[in-house]
Amino acid sequence: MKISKTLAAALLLGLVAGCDAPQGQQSPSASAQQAIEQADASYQQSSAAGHAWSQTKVRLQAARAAFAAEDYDAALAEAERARALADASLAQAQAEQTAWQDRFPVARSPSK
Amino acid sequence: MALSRRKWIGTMLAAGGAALLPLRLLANTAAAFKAADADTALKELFGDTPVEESAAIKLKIPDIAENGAVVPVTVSTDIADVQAISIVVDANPNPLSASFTISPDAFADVSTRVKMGKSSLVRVFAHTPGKVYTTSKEVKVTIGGCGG
Amino acid sequence: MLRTTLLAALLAGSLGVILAHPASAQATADPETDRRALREFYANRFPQVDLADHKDGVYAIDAGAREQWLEMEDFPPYEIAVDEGAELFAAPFANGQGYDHCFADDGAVKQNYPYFDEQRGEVITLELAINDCRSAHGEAPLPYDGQELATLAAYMAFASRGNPVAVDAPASDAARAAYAAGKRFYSTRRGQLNFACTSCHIQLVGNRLRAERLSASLGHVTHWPVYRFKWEEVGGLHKRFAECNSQVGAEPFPEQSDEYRNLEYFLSYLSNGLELNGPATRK
Amino acid sequence: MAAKVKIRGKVKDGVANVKSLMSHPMETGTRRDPEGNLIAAHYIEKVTCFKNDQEVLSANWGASVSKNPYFAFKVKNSAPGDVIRITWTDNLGDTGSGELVLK
Repeated sequence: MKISKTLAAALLLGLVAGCDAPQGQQSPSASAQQAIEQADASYQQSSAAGHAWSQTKVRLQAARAAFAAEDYDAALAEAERARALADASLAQAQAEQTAWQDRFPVARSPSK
Repeated sequence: MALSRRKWIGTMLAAGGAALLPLRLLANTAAAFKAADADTALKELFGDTPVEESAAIKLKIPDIAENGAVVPVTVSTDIADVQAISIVVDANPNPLSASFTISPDAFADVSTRVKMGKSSLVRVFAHTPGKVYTTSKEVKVTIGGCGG
Repeated sequence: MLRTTLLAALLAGSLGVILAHPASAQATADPETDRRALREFYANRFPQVDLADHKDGVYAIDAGAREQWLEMEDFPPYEIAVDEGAELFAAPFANGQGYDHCFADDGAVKQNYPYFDEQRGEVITLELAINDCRSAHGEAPLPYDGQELATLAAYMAFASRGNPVAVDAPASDAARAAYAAGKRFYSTRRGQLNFACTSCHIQLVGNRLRAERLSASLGHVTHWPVYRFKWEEVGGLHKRFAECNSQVGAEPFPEQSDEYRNLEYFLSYLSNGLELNGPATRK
Repeated sequence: MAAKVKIRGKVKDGVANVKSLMSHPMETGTRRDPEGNLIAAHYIEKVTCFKNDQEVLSANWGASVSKNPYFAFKVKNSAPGDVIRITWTDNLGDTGSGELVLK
């Protein structure tokens, strides 16, 4: 069923977003910077698909504000949140490519 | 251009002329409108005049208001010698909403629309020379987040 | 962080199951088939409501709300906007001509909007046509989210009252594509809450979302612009589209964007035959 | 220029049924603009209704009367040709008025 595919995709993307944050080597500021860029790229994609979510932008802005205030842990956390939202909205855009077709009523009586 | 208030009053007096009625029933209107609780507002309005529940006052207002910003209210009564009608929304920051002064040439029958910040008891009062009559209704206000 | 995502996804999934509709793919149906299907759907869903009464929107299906609405319509606050709009409509441009050079019947033309302009290859709404008229006469266009345009549209809606919606069927591939884009937009889930327009106005129509009764798609276009008590002024259909998008957590599109004009084209065709009764009050 | 009051009315059996609508923001003084600044209170304080220049009804209002206020009332001993006039003044000294010849 399409619904469960959406769910799986959203979950998977969520997990990926959570796990691929760079570990160890980078400075906190570089990690945060990279996370913001990745989140923004995903957000831009969702926006181009007409599926941007309001909260994604809110989180991105929070990440940038935290970065500007040199609170890199908070910036990273907000950026990851933004990325997860953007990825989920992209999954929605993907699933809706065909799923929308089932939602409008179809005439039951034979046409006249 | 807007008239200054003094000029305005002058115009009103000229227009009303000798016909201005001795409608000085409401004791202290300005203070009543400023009152932050219903009891204070009523005291300012009616002083010590006794207040009595009456089924002869009709209050038409929805049980559930479609929108708190615009709640239609109609108050009417057949009680003799009604010289003023007041509308009080208990839970509003300033509970007194409106006071109408009614001459012998008008019926005690007025309609308006009031704001309600939240669900509240709405009380209306009909003022006669010796006594104030009242009735009330609980009105629920839903939060109009969607709709349309 | 992950937990929020998971929760959102689960919620979206479970809602999807509830809302799933046992209809088959309808991507390519022609507009008249869609219109017939929609009317049949609401006739079955609300057997006690005459289809023509859907012009009143949600007040066709909610008796309690209807009573207060009628009371408001007795002397509605949009009458001020209609008066102001009539003055704006009658006021000549700098070149001495006026809106009546662009719009026949003193502006009673709303029933024919929107239409698909084959030359320009896009949907022309009444608001777009008003600005085209201004440009043609050397006047600056009005902002789409401003009061002047909404006020003019309020007057024209009032002048058009009682006329049945008469939107032309798409006559070219480009026009059919615009209609199809509108239908797709209407049926596509958007936003963090994962709702399509159809979720509320078809699958859940007549139910309550919090305290609000969900209205039918049929009649969604008949009464605009609307004096919405939440806005405390008159506003157009696209302002409401943007609000619906925002309410499900989606970023809205600009008023008069391609997306919203195509959507209006689709929705208006579906309401063909219903009487215009704008402007109207809404909560 | 004073703001206009829209008035509608009909006489039936000697009773004038009058309805009016005033264009006014009725700001409570407790709302904030998008920048977070308080919007100053601005509301109609007093409405006076006349029949043929004789005062028949008046209203004192607070800011909790709805925006673009509606006011309906009934006047005794009325006949077609009588002139109903409604005037208002607000807390900033602005005024409005309207007139209707009853039919």
